[in-house]
Amino acid sequence: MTPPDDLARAVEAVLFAATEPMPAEAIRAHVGEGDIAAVLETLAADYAGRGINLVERGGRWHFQTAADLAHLLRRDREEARKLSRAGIETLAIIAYHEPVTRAEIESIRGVQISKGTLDVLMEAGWVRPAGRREVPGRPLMFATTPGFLDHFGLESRRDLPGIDDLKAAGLLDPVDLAFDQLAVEKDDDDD
Amino acid sequence: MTPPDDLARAVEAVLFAATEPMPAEAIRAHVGEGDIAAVLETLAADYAGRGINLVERGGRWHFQTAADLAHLLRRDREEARKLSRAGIETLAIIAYHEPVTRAEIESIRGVQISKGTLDVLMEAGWVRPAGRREVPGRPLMFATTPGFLDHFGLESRRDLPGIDDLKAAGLLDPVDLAFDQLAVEKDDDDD
Amino acid sequence: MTEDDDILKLDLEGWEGPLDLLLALARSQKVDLKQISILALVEQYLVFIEQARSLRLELAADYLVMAAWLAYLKSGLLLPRDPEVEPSPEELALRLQLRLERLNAMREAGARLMARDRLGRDVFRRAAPEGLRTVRKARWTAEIYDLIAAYGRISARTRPVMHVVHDRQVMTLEAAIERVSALIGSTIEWASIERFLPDGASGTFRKSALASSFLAALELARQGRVELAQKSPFAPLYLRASA
Repeated sequence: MTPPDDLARAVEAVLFAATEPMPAEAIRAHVGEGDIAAVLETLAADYAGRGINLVERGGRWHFQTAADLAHLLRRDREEARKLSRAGIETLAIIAYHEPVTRAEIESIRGVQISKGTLDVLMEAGWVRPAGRREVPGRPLMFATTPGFLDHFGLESRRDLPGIDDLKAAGLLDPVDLAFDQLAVEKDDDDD
Repeated sequence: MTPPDDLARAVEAVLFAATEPMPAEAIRAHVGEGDIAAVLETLAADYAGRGINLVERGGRWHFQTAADLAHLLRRDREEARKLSRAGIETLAIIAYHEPVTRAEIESIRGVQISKGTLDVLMEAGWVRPAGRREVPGRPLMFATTPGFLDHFGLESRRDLPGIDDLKAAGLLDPVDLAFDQLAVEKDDDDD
Repeated sequence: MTEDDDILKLDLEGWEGPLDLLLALARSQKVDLKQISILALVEQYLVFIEQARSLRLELAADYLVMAAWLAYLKSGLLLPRDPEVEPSPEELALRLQLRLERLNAMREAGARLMARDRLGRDVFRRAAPEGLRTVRKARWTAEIYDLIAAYGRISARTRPVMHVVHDRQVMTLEAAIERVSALIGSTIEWASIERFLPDGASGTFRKSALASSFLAALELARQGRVELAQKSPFAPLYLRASA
């Protein structure tokens, strides 16, 4: 990068502080006489390899951040969030019964699902739309994704424990059912 | 000017795109690991002779136009609203004495501060309330902000013009303390 | 009258209080504030106030208070020392000089501050920065156990439930009445209720038999077929056939 002369410094400063891209004449109005065109070319070459570039668009010049660094200007911050109870139950029904329509999910769950619940599951990348059921109204069906298997460490859906396994593990114990029911209803209100 | 490496380019781009001065930690959040401090120093040196400078104010970094080019840029720009004499003196007292109470400001100026004076300084973003002095009445104290350092081009309060001389001359000490000091010296002379 | 005095007079409105005026007068002495003659300063101030009055300019009260205090200081400095008076006039004069120094220091600091290269006046930030954005994204998590347990919960909730009661050995009240009636017929002496229980009865069946036999005894007593005796609460219960 060449050390800038007074004119180059002036052009640099004017373009930096400008609210919008400037044609050479407008720059001249600020910095006075001189070979503005040559200075602009030199500056553009000086900045070419840097994080800031001097570019021309339709006769107007402006500084911008280098295009290949645009991703740095947007910082994604991931925050781990636990799935709600409505979410995990809906996901379980889809996993065990797929492909399954929303109405079927609700009938199995015995509780309506709010709009956001399926959105969250799709945002998480675990559930996808899977065609339409050929019945009146042609409702959308849902199924799990490969991402779902990944996240839960499953080779395939067949690895999900069956009803008998659940019973053996005491997961079908009717104790606390009434309490569960209350909790589910409350959970759905929160969605 | 050294050809920038990837990290320098990234830091350059992020600072260039930022709407606010950025501390090194915030820059790191965008560009990832690396010796950000060293890169900032190198960039600041690289830009020192140019029309754009990289400067640090109160631990935060930003690009700005070189001060000697102000005359080229000032056109079409409204002059910053002029601060009253009371405003300037009050600001100086807060900056050189902070944190300082209203009563202390008034005792130095020998006159009450009108209601609007502190409001104007706070509205400009240069002065902020800074806790209460633990004396009877618990009066509010005032101090300067990072925005104050930004605006007046100070890296830190240590850069306040002449602050070291004023301190050495005891001119930042209250009158009572200075008086006692003189009395002691006088006694010593008499011995 | 010097030119300075004229300016001061015309600018009366602009003073930021008496200390400010004193400082302006002090600086007109054109010496370092440390070397200033307080006596001369007092004189200047009093003359200034006198002039303002003669011009019928309205003076705020604090200017007059300062004038009174300076007049007192002046007389103290001029008259012979009175060692009883504390603080001494010299001390007061020194304090005044220290205050003027401090105000002057801050006034000069303020001027130097204002003369710096100021953002938006002398130096400029980029007018149209692209801006930085932080996009918050939720990373949803759930454990396989949560999934399976959830399905178990749903299944349990929606499965038809059949209630089965365990087969238990009990003695019904009817059976007890029959048994106690049969046995009491041949018992003339008092006999404890335990004697009426089936031989070898144990565990929950014995408890059931005891409870039912007790109720049976009460029922038979009501019918007048049995007499009951008990010494005190929880003492053994005795039965015999009615006479």
